Amino acid sequence: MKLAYAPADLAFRDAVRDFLATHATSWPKRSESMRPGPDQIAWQKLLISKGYAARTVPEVYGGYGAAPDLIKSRIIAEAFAEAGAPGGLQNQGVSMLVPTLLELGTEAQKRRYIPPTLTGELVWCQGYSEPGAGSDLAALTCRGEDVGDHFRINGQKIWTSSAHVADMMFCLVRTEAEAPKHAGISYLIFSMQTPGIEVRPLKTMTGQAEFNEVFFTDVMVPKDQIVGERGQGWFVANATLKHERGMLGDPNAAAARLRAITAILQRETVDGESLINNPLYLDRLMRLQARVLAMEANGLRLLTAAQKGEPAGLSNLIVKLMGCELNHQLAGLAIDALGELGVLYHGGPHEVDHGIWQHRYMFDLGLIIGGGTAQIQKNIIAERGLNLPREPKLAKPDAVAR
Amino acid sequence: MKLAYAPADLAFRDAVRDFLATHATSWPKRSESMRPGPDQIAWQKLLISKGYAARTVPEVYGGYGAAPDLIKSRIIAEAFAEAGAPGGLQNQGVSMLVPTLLELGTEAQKRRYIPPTLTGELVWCQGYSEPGAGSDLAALTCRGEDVGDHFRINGQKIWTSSAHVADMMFCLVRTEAEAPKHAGISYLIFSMQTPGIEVRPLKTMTGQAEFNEVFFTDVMVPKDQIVGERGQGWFVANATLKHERGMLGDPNAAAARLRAITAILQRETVDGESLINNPLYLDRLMRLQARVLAMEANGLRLLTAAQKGEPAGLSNLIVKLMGCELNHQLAGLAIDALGELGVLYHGGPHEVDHGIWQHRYMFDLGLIIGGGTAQIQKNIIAERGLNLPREPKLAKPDAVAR
Amino acid sequence: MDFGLDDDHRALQASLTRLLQRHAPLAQVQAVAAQDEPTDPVLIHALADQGLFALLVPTDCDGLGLGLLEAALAAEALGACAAPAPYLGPVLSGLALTLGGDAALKKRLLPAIATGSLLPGLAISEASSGARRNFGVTASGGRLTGTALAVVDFATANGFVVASRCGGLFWLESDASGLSCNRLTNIDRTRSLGELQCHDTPALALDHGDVGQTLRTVENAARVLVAADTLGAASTMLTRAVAYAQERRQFGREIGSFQAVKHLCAEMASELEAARALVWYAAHAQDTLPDQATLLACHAKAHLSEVGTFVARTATEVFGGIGITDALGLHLQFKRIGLNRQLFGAPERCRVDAARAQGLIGQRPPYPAQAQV
Amino acid sequence: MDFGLDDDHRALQASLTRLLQRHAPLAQVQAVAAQDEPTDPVLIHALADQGLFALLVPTDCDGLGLGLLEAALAAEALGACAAPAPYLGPVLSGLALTLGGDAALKKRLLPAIATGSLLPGLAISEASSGARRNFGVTASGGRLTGTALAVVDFATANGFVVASRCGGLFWLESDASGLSCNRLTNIDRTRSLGELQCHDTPALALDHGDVGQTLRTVENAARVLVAADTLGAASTMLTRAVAYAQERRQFGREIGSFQAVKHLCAEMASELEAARALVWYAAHAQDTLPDQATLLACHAKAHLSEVGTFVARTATEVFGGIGITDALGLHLQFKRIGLNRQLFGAPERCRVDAARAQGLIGQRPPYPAQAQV
Repeated sequence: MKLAYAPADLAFRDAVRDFLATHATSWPKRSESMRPGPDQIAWQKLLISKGYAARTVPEVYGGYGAAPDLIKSRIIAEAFAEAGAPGGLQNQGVSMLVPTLLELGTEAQKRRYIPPTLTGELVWCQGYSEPGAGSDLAALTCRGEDVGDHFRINGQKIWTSSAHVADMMFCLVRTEAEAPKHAGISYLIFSMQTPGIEVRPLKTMTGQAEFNEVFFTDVMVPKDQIVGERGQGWFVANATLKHERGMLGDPNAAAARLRAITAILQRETVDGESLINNPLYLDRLMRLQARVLAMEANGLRLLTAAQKGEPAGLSNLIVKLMGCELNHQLAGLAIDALGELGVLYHGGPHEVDHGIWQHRYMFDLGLIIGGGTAQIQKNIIAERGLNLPREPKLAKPDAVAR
Repeated sequence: MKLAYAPADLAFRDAVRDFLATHATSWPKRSESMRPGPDQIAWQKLLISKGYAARTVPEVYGGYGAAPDLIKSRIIAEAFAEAGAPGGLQNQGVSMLVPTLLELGTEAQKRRYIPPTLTGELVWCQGYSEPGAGSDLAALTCRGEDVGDHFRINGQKIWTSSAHVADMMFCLVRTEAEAPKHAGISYLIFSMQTPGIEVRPLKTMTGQAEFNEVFFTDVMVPKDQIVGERGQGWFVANATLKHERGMLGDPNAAAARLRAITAILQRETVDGESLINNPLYLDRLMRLQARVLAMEANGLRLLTAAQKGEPAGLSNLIVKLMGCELNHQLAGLAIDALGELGVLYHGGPHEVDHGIWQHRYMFDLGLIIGGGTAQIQKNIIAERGLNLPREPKLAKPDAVAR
Repeated sequence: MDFGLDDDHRALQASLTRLLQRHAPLAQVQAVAAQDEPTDPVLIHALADQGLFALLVPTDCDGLGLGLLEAALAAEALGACAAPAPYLGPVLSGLALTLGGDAALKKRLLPAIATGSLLPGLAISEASSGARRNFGVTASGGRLTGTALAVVDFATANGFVVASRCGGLFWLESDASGLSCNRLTNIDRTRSLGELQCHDTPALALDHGDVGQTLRTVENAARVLVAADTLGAASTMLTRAVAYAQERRQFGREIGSFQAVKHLCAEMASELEAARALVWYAAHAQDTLPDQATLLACHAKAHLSEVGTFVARTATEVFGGIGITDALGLHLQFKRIGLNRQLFGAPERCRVDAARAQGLIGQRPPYPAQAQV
Repeated sequence: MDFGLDDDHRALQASLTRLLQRHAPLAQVQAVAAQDEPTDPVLIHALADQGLFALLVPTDCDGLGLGLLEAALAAEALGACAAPAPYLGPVLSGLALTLGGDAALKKRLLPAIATGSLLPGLAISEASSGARRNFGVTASGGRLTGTALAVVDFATANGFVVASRCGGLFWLESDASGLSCNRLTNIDRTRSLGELQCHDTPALALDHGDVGQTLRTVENAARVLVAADTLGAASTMLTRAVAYAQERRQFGREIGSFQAVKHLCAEMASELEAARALVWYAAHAQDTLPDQATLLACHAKAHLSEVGTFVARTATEVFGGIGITDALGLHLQFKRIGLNRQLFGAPERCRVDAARAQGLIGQRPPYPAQAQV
């Protein structure tokens, strides 16, 4: 047990801090768009050149080419958070498609797609979920018919967050109609400019169109646009989903929210009394602080295990379930403490923090539900983490999906 | 909506109050034993003669013979609670066996068993659960072999609370080995003096032996000691279980506990400050008071529905689930508010209320688990109350039980 | 002894529900909620015709003279479909005027409320929820100064009942001098909030009778009615979640056959069923059990806030992803429950008030002098 | 940066677990718990031989000189099997003597604690949990008067470390004049509590160094160690519930294949896994991060109290009826968790202390004068 950094790590941290101070004028503005603008692309290229983004991606594919070093990664993340500096791009192309291609793509695919994806010039969206295939993703019915050297795609996707700005999609399509449920799927990548693709915005309860639906009508995709083997798409996608699950439930985000709520309680008053002196809100704040500290400690434990190449087991499986719930509860406390100020939204007078707490309260509920619901997460923890028996097979299995 | 009693009801209440005041010297002492003593039997006989116990049981079977009147029943219960007077016997014979016999017994069974059961002179225990058949009661394996005019019983029962003091048992036995799971069970009644019965006390976490295990070795029971038809025991028992479920989750008990906890908070101090001024305990008390009031209102609603012969639906199905949980939480608050005084138990100095709060905290957890676990209750509410589909059948049904 | 709804109650529910099915079907509510100014004049007109705003107005002022149980049943029906219409403001302002206004004022205003031509907003936030920051109005010589936050049913308001920070009640004309009004957009796009900024603004004191008791009665009624609104909204969410669980298939079976989904639904139903009895009880108590009126109003508000929050979240979980989109419109009830939770005293405050109402702790101290700007 | 246990830690855990498997198997613990005076001299002797009581004693007093993380790992192992042996009393009394005793006292007492021949009880309830009723001792001229409640590890105690109601710390010989001792039976039959009644009883002040800091350090350590004990007890309950769910069959299948049971287990495991990291972190911080020591100790105690209560109840539910009998002995851990929750500050109090430790609210006011009998 050693919670301090080694001297070499401290030196590295100083270098990152220096870099951020020196380049503070180059920090791009935070953008509402899901497509990086020119200043963000320039910043991303600078970060890659310093090894503060795409750090472990080989140089030949446009990365920095360093050996994996979790401590350095953590120091980078901490230094950026501490300075309030915008970090490297975290879009679905960088976080999900690049690792998948690195693991399973052909050499040609890697060389063609990874470099512009890393710089932010090539934007991707994810085509996995369908209206009839949510938690039961393998029931997807979007169909890719074999027509010689192409697949002809018909069907629909949903929850494709950046579809309206994306250049390309990575997509799960049922190409083998006769194969068993999990074995008939292929992982295809194609341009969003391909004829027959229609994107419709999908408004959520937050009032914003954070997602889209995508409709395919006779979309023709060349067969070499497949990643992995035909019919192996389910397994390719699971490799990718693994990366997505790791992105959610970050304890640093929860800690930052806790600080912000503490500031609200110290600042706001009711009947002339500071909210921090209300024992009930203080108690809730402290309950959540204990959870934030526990998830921070769990994160340190995970980092150590990863560093040593040891299996992380349960402490990894719980991160999303616990982290998303914690974030939702933090937002709930902020709203409750703010009372009637807490329900103001949509930009009118007196709105606190631009309505971010209501937005988070709803959006985090979406995260609890999406990307594998909390219910599915619990199944995974019970079956993989605790080795409890799987749901027994049914007497009359239905068709693959309806 | 009318929450006041009619004049005739008020007159009846006065009569009950007068009776209790007049006979206050005859109130039997509260007894630890599960077998009524002479003064309890005398009191019970007096209550029956006045119609304050066994009120609706026909006179020919030793009851008072009044027509059902839920308002009068409620007035009796309220007046006894108000006066702190011991009410009529509530043991398993009175509460479960008598209604079952009235509904499904032969005339001879009714005349022989109901009168002494009502007076408390004949004490019964219930033989339903087995170690391998708890929530899945129909999986019971206690076997009754057909040997001419008798069944020969072998097997084991568990959770038979008053077995060590009982004269008789009503018992579920598998008499039809070849019949389907639910259709092979018979409901037998027999003397606990029958050779081959062994009773062993079963200590629970409260430290007391509130239950027993009962072992049968070649116990011979005449075939006319069956209630209902052979193989129909499952349905006979369900009629009885219905009566048991109604006994649990009584909101009057919860209200009495709430008052007792309020008194503790007002009486006890920490660092010279009354506990009632601790905003966190007060908040918990108020949360629970809201639940008590809700269950009281729900009880009034049930009473009205029963009176009008209308189906009570969900409001009936939730009583046990909500009531037992509420009682458990009330005990938990008492313990927490008492702090280190709250953990004292087993009769030493400073023990508060004879350790009743710890006892209830554990015993109520047993009630949440027993008599159909909370999990099973939720299945019932979902399937019967909300019409959600039942668990689908499994691919390979196992044997009836293991 | 008869606890439950009678035929008149059921008729009231049925006629209001029919009206709402016609004038506030889901698609219509969604369309209104998407507008910049989310109110629906056609719906308001239809509700007024039905006598919704006349429910609590005494018969001698052209009202229906009904009780709070009837008003609560109406609130439940409005919450059930997230009706984009004023209700709390006019009904509760009418109650304040009935109790605190003099005969002339009542004759002038109450008939107009009964017909729906006068739809006052209600501004009692600082008295019932507590004064945030420096919000709140103070009264001096029949004139109000300061800002009232969270005025209910603001968008359609053509008059206001206002509570001062010290608990006085006032009638304020919407064209009074020195009054400026700002709309406060909130999460619930089916009801509107606003603020009143008063600068030496003339107002009529509603000081007929015991002012403290009038405010208490209005506050209690407000708490019961938002509890009923939450009950209706949460019941809709449960009903729709159950229907969805019966139909939606994943992994080759209805999701309602999965124990996890089944138990979520059972927990929601259990909480709501008990809560329903509490709301009826509390509503009925306002007119018949004066000793318990405050206690039950506080508990109904606090308990329904908690149960509503639980159901809003859990029903959304049963739906999965589609539950957070606008496609099914479930969020309308979700947000209605969210707004109700904060109105007229958050649950923590209502529980403290419940403890005070039974003498467990002392009364709330007067508003601190130093903050009375 | 290295967060986790090293080989020495694992060796400590393994050797202690082996010892406990031999000397405190379930049947043995059940037998001891059924006795009138539930302690096990053989087990205590074996633990002493292993150096359990020497863990925190400095090496120059014949101790092992280890840190609180090591002591917490030992507490976890003891909680895991509900070991009927003293631990908190001797170890924490030793810590108080180490920090607050003078050299002569330390040389006299600490080696005896290290060998297990001196097993002091710890009486800091009034300082750490708050003084109930008129309990608490006051000090005057080196003499104590009053009653100390909830003295930990009482049955085996042959000496006491006592905190006065005002936060002084004292060493009290068990044969001091004017001292009478009563055992207080409690739900946990594997650990004993008692009370000390002092009537002008002579005691030695442990006032070497900063007394306030000494008490704070002892209290923090106490909170971390009971948190670790609960962690161990709850982990055992989870492990056994999971094993039972894998084996027990109802309705023709393992109950662990039912989603309801599966999710209960997943929720327990999730809570415990995160809690485990918090306990390690808090224990380590006591020796290495002085600025965060109090904050983390308070949170570890409060959080493990809540998680422990949840697991104790939920694991029992997974077992069903058999879980509440003595047959499987699960209640041993259930009660251990129940006692831990109330010791050294209930969760509500620890959370207030956590808020104080980071300056969110002011320090606890001094004990009110009128109650200082």
